Amino acid sequence: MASLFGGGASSSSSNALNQERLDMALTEMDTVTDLFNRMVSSCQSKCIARYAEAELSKGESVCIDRCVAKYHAVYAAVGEKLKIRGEGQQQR
Amino acid sequence: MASLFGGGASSSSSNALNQERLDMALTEMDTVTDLFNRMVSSCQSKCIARYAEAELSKGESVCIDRCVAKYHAVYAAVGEKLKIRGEGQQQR
Amino acid sequence: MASLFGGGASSSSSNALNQERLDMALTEMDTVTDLFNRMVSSCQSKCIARYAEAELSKGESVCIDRCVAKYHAVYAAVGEKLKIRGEGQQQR
Amino acid sequence: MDFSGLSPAEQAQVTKIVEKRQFQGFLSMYGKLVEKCFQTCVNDFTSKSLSSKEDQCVNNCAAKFMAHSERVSARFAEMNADVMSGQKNVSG
Amino acid sequence: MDFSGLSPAEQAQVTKIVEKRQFQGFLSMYGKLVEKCFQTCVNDFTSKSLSSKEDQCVNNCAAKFMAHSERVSARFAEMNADVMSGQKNVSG
Amino acid sequence: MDFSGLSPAEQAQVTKIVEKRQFQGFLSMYGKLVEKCFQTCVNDFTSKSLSSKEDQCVNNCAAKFMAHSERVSARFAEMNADVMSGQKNVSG
Repeated sequence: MASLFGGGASSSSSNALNQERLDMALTEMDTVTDLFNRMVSSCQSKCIARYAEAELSKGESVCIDRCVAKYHAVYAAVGEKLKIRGEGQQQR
Repeated sequence: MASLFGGGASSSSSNALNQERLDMALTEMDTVTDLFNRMVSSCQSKCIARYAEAELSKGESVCIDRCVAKYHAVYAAVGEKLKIRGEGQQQR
Repeated sequence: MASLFGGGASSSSSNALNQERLDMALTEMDTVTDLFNRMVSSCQSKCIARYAEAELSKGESVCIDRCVAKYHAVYAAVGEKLKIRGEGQQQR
Repeated sequence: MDFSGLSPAEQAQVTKIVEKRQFQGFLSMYGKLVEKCFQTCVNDFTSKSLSSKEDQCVNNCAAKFMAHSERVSARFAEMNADVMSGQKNVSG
Repeated sequence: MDFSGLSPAEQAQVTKIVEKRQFQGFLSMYGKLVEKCFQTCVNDFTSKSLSSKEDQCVNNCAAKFMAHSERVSARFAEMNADVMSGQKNVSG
Repeated sequence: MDFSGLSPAEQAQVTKIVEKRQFQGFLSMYGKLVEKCFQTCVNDFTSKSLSSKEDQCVNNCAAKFMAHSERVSARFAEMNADVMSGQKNVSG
């Protein structure tokens, strides 16, 4: 996730900057939380067929592991695409 | 809902505690609102078949009353389960 | 959207009122954002059948234009209805 | 929620926050109602204005949506009142 | 939205808040796009890395998702401009 | 997230905010779990109390829902740790 917000502010003792850094950290936390929540919900709909038993089956467990990896890959690929797009718009 | 946050703070004149109590009350309000909103939406999908007439039919009305009762029962049962689970984790 | 919040506060130099005016502007911004987000998602489900090609087809583009117009019309019609209803409740 | 331990100034603050959330709740209900009734009633995108049939459907849908919310709200309030009085009987 | 009654200091505050919400809006769009394109394109969980077919689908899906949002945004802005100028004509 | 540049007072502030969000996250998970398990398990509205079959289903559903969330959480944490250590290897 760290790459999302770039290098961040360098060390500084100004209060204003610290507030900004705090806000940034909180926004990053919210972003990671949103990513996690959407991942949970997406992998639920992809991997969990029924809720009649209390335990995850072997197949469901394996599916979840791969689902998390693939979701992460889609997140990274889309982020890359948005980054390139954003840079293109700034050059105009 | 009151049981969710335990006994709450006892009477105190400290500002810090009051702010905390206020935050707690607001969090509780948000929780009740979220519960209500999900209940509305779930009972809509369970009880309202069509939106062609402006009034609720007799059958829909009865369904809504039972739906609210059952939703509340599920909320309480799950809360109980989470509480036991939470206590189990604290003992470890 | 401007009609939603009525005439708004008249010009005043009081800080309290300015904070209120600011809050009102932010609430309005959030409302417009929510409207836009729901419009995007609704018109997606109505107009976009597949995501296999990168570009919008001619048919999809026309559908989106009409979808936005119709969504706006529903928003206005419902707002009118809620307004009449609200006025009716205040008179009681 | 029990606000009896709060000072008058705090109660005024709480009242203001509660009113703000109620207004936000109204706006959120408005947004959901529009989305639901748009999804239910509008399926023809050969024109950009609502047909009279669609308009009628939206009117009925909005009325039914609100009747549903109000019924859930009434049952929910009864249920919470029962929970509260049950707690008082136990504790007092 | 009409911010003309605000002092320069207030306008700077508003600008900052608006920028913050725009950034949050971008992050929220990013999250929704990933979820939508993951749901649409990824259906095979026999491997933990994206196939080239899935990767291509995600690329197209992301482009189409953004094209859709931008078209809705453009029509929405036109519509709001119409509403505004209509109000001015009535009131002035 | 890197909080190493923050003063002890700032870190205490961050800790408090993080704890608050974790609690809100717990409440949000609770709300989603109830909705999901209600939707999955409760389909009969000829009575207003849960049948023993529905109650059993809710219990299993809650357990499975949490097992799923925990597995996603564990994989997600591993993945973020990998990304972090990968960045350190590149930069150091």
